[in-house]
Amino acid sequence: MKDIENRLKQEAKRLLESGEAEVVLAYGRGYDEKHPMPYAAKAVSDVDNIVFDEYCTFNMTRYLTEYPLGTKIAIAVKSCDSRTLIVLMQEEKVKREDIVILGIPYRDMIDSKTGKAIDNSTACNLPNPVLYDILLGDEVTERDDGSPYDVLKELEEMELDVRWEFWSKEFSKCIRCYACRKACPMCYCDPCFIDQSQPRWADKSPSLESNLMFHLTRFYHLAGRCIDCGECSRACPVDIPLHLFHKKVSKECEEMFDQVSGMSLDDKQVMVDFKMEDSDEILL
Amino acid sequence: MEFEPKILGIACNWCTYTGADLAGTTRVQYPHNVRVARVMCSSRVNPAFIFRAFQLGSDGVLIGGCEPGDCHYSTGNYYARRRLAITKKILEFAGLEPERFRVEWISASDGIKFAEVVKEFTEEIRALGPQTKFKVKKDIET
Amino acid sequence: MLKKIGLEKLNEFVSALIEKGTLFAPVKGDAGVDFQEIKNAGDVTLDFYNTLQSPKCVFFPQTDDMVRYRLKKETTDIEEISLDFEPRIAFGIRPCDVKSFEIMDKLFTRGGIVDPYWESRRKNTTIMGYAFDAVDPADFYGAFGIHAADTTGSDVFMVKGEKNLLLKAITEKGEKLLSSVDTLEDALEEDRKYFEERLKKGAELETRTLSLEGVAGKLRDMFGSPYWEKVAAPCLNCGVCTFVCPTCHCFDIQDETLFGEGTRRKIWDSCMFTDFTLEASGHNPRTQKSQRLRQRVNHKFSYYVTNFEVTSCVGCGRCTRSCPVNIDILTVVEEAVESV
Amino acid sequence: MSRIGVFVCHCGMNIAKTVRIDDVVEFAGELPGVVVAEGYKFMCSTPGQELIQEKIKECNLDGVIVAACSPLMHEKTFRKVAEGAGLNQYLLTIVNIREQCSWVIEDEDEATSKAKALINGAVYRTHLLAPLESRFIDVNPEAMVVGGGIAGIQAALELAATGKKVYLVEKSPTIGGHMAQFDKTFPTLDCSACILTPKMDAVLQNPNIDLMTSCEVTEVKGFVGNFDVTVKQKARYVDHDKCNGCLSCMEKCPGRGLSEFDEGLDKRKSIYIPFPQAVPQKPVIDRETCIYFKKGKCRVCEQVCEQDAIDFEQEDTYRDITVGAIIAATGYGLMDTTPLVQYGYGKYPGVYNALEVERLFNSTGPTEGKVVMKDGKEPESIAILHCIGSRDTNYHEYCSRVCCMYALKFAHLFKEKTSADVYQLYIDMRCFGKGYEEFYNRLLEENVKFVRGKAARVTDVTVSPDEEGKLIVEVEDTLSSQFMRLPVDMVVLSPAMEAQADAGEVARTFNIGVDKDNFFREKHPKLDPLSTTTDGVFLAGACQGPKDIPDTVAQAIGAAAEALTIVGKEQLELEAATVYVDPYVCCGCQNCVRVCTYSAPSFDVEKNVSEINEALCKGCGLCAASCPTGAIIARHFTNDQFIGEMEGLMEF
Repeated sequence: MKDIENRLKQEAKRLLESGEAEVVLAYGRGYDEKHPMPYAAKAVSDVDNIVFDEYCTFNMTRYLTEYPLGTKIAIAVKSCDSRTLIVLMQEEKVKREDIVILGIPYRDMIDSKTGKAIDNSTACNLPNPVLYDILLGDEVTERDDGSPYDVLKELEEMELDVRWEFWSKEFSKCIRCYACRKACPMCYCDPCFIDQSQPRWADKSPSLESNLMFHLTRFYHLAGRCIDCGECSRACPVDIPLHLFHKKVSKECEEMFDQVSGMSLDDKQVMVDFKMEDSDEILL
Repeated sequence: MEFEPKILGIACNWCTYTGADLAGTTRVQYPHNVRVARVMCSSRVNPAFIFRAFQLGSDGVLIGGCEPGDCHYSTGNYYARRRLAITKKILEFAGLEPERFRVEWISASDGIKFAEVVKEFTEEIRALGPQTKFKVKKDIET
Repeated sequence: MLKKIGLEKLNEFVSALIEKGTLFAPVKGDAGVDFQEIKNAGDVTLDFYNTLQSPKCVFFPQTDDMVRYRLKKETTDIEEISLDFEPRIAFGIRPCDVKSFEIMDKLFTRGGIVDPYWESRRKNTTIMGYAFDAVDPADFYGAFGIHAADTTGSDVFMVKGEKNLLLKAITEKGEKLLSSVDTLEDALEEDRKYFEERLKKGAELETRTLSLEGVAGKLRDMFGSPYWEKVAAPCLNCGVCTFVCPTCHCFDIQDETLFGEGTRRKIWDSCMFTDFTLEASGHNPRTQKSQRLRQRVNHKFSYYVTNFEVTSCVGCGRCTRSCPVNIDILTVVEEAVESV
Repeated sequence: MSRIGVFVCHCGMNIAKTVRIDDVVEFAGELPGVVVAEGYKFMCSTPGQELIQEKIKECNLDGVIVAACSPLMHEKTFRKVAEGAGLNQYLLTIVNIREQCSWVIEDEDEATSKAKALINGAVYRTHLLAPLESRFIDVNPEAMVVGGGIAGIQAALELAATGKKVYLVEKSPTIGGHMAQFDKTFPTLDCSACILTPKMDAVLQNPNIDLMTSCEVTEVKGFVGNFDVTVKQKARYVDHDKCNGCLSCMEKCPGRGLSEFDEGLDKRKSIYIPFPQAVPQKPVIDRETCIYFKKGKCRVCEQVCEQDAIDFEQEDTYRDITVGAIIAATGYGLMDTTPLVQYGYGKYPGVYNALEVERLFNSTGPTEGKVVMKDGKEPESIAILHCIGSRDTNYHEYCSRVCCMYALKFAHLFKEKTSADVYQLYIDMRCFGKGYEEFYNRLLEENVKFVRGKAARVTDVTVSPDEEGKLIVEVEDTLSSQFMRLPVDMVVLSPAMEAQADAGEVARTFNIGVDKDNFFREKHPKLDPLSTTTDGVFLAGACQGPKDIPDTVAQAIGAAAEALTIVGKEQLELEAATVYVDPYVCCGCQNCVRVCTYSAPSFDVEKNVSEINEALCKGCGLCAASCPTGAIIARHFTNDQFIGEMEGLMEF
């Protein structure tokens, strides 16, 4: 852990000094040890502020789209985060050549809110980044954690009405603070569809129905793009398990279109693509 | 009173809407429950339209497009197929009966199929009963 | 007047309160404890440190209906919503939250221009404050001279002992309420002693703090500082901080119509949102997140001070705890002041 | 709030029969924003149109709803009405209460309530409509006709006669099509070649016609007024620019192939013109049978050619042509009757199909016009079997329309040229054209034996001595309810006319539709029978459905007139319902760029927003649905218009 932090600082310093990167997106100190923060180091003198510990859960790719295209950025990524990078590159929101990817081989981060380890029931939790330029440590060994979709079993096996009870209770809690979409690295739309008045897709006041409209549409917008980093659920102040819905949509996309999101730079998003031989059975 | 389903139909201009016209000109009778809105292509259907339709109290939503390969815009319905498929999965996972959402490819020459689909779908929805899960509850706060 | 009731009889007491008016009290939910309108006495809990959201919803709900209407052929039928509210009771309010009501009063009654939606609820609400005996690292209410067992502003103040809940009437309104509930017993001398001890202990608890001296002016002076960009860098521009805040009071007015019928509503808005100050022309004077964060901080620690001579923050720590990226408003202000 | 007028059409009794018009009018009149609601017998008639225009002016309407028949029927009509009264034509909404209501719902209450719901949807939608401006594009004045049969020839000549440049594209080495194979035409019995070859020659001579034989269209891009067509010139191995048509190569060629023109009944050379009157009179080499191509040695043609026109190295070439309009006249295919084993085609030499018989009659055909069979003998008895593959739910449900008449023609010619007994085995005699019934009556007097029954089987299994050496046609005479065995020498099958085998592929190339039988689909069978769903692509002849020569020629002239409505104009009005991007809302995700078939959207990296080239936009709305923020606004089908319409449809 400390080794990773040191390597991270070392590389950050080198990249900023050499001008290979104008900014290093990593993690910094927060108001206490358990609450680090996303951090953008822009000068060599900032490097000392960089930290890495098990609470650094943030998917730093979230901030990439805030920089103008062409900015040279070095970014620290864990496994899911690297998949986000791949999707953003597929979508041409960032260019491969502008990014120095500092891969962090580390899993089982800790959610500071719950104190629990993040595993593949709340995120993809692959052991190593899928794409990186520099790996800040040795590769983490594979481990049989089962499928990241195993967690869905209970919900999938529920009777339809019971599942509706579950989700309607969850979505009723939503206060529409939009932390989920703002924490999401794929939700770079500004304005979001839900903020618009022509048409107004759903009431601005929270209600089960208007919340559903927002969340279901957002799940659709993330279909085939979500890489299961779990930031939405961690950001949610009222603990709606949004990641479960995202996982389900990802699972369906994988089954129907035979493509796992954020695993290859050559893929095209499944929702802006088609195959003539897609089966009509997917509509049944 | 017996439950009369209210079903929203969205038909592409070139195939399904034309097919429905053919059902009309050939006087094929079918239930009155489907109210059709016309779009130029099934690919115009944004999944959010479907979520919205259920909010507005549709008991079922029926989308009709050209047969794959016959899209007037050549590939629109291939995109529609993927999007509407995932839409259906989303609805189902949220807990809505997936049978309430149906996509059919109905060609311009297939007035009979249009009528058959409407008949079958209406009866299925009738059996399911009113859709209350997504429907916006009018506030009756006093 | 000091009364008491056995904790085992809390339900009975709560039921009695429900009889007296609309009761808002803490309820345990999945994500934590929050204030809700109580229908079942058993829902109420006093086992919590802090609620997720503030109790401002008692006077200023997230959605507040103003007018109902129905579109007709050429006219619109309108029905105004009555503001004759039943008496309300706000139960289990933390001292810092009680303070927030006073801060908000200043805005909603400024210069005699009274917001009827706030005022009509506020004036017939009895506030039952509640003492705490621990501190969370995010808290900093001490900076505003508030302590964990501060009775200021409460009509009734409550202290939970091992077996009893002690209730002291602070105002006439409180006295009236307590004397009207016959499930309460009179407190004994030992109870009185315990109550006083707890008040004292509350005052001794230390939170993080900050000297407010000169803060308003310094913040005003550093309006154009690059500091804001740096400090806002991690900010996601979600609205959590503003929604959980007891003193954030911005709202939007929306007409929500369906099938020709609708309601005009006040709905919480957030200066963190990208469309917050969006003008009809498409122009937005605050397009950068640094501008938005600065607005939130300055509004509380500078502009409000200028207008009302009080900081619009009570140090409850909710925004810090709820922030997905751990931005801490106290640190932001501290570092801002240091940077000048 | 808008000022909307609702006009409800009775359509005589077509709508009024099941939809209570007064009820609907009263309902509409109470809806928010509706200032006038009226019913009228025929809204599309002149008084109906005048009523709408009068109300637009009188009530100062800014939205008009016409509840009548399908928008596919009269939307254009009513748009003109609106425009005529000074209202933007896109402020009109058509509500289909005929095809969607009165014609499909018997119950009055149900039909009426559905009509109300549909009108309510239209009112919500109309509130949100915006006036749109029509767009104009420059039109390429040239036209293309694809297919060089009689339909294509006629269409090309008509267009050329107006001074327009026409590209006539034919996939085989000659124009003429099926008609060139026929001997006589019904019912007048005039010589097919005598009426066709002058037209073929006229094509060749016409300076406005660019004749492109051995060519196929491989790609069509662009849109009405400016189609970019790629045409493949298949290698002929003869340079037609050099060839002077002396045909000495053909004389000397030692290679032999089966004559396509003679339906394989005869042979032709490997370097050949398909038939003596072929246009152009320039040969091509059939690579499959050419000895040089097969064995690497020969090149006799090259030696005899004084023009040096033979070019064994020739390759397929591609040419890009821009035209304003296209006429598809790709014709039909004759059904292969081999799979219908009960009729023994391909098994018994005495079983012929209709086109083969045409060649037997023809003086340029394999028998030089003598009716003799493959064994050289003249048949003594002939059975003509109707409806082979037509009017048969196992094959084609439709009637091929020409078989009855050519069967009569065959019978007449058989009678004229032989002394054979001729049987007609028919289901019904369909003689609907001008002079057709008279021709039938004439044949009834020519000692032709008519048996009302569909032939069940042709067999050589004999059961009696007088059947010996004959083909036996088994049939039930449905007039006498008797099962018959007809011993004959020759059986003539009348196979169905079907869509060309590659019709589906061709339809995709031209982006037009096909019907369930794979014939090209017309836009509307009555209102727009020569147009397709792609503006600027028209249909002529049997590619649209089975038809005879008079109908084909008439349709070809019509299609030429349709094409002229485009290439005759300098500019064309385009549908205004295209999309545009609201740059304030665009998030730069580029989904639109990725999905559009027409390359209408492009991405401006500097501004980080997409832009639409509206000239390329076809208005399908795919990009609008792909846009997560709703930045793409599909005019006339905007998100809020559609959501509004849904709200109205679901209110009651």
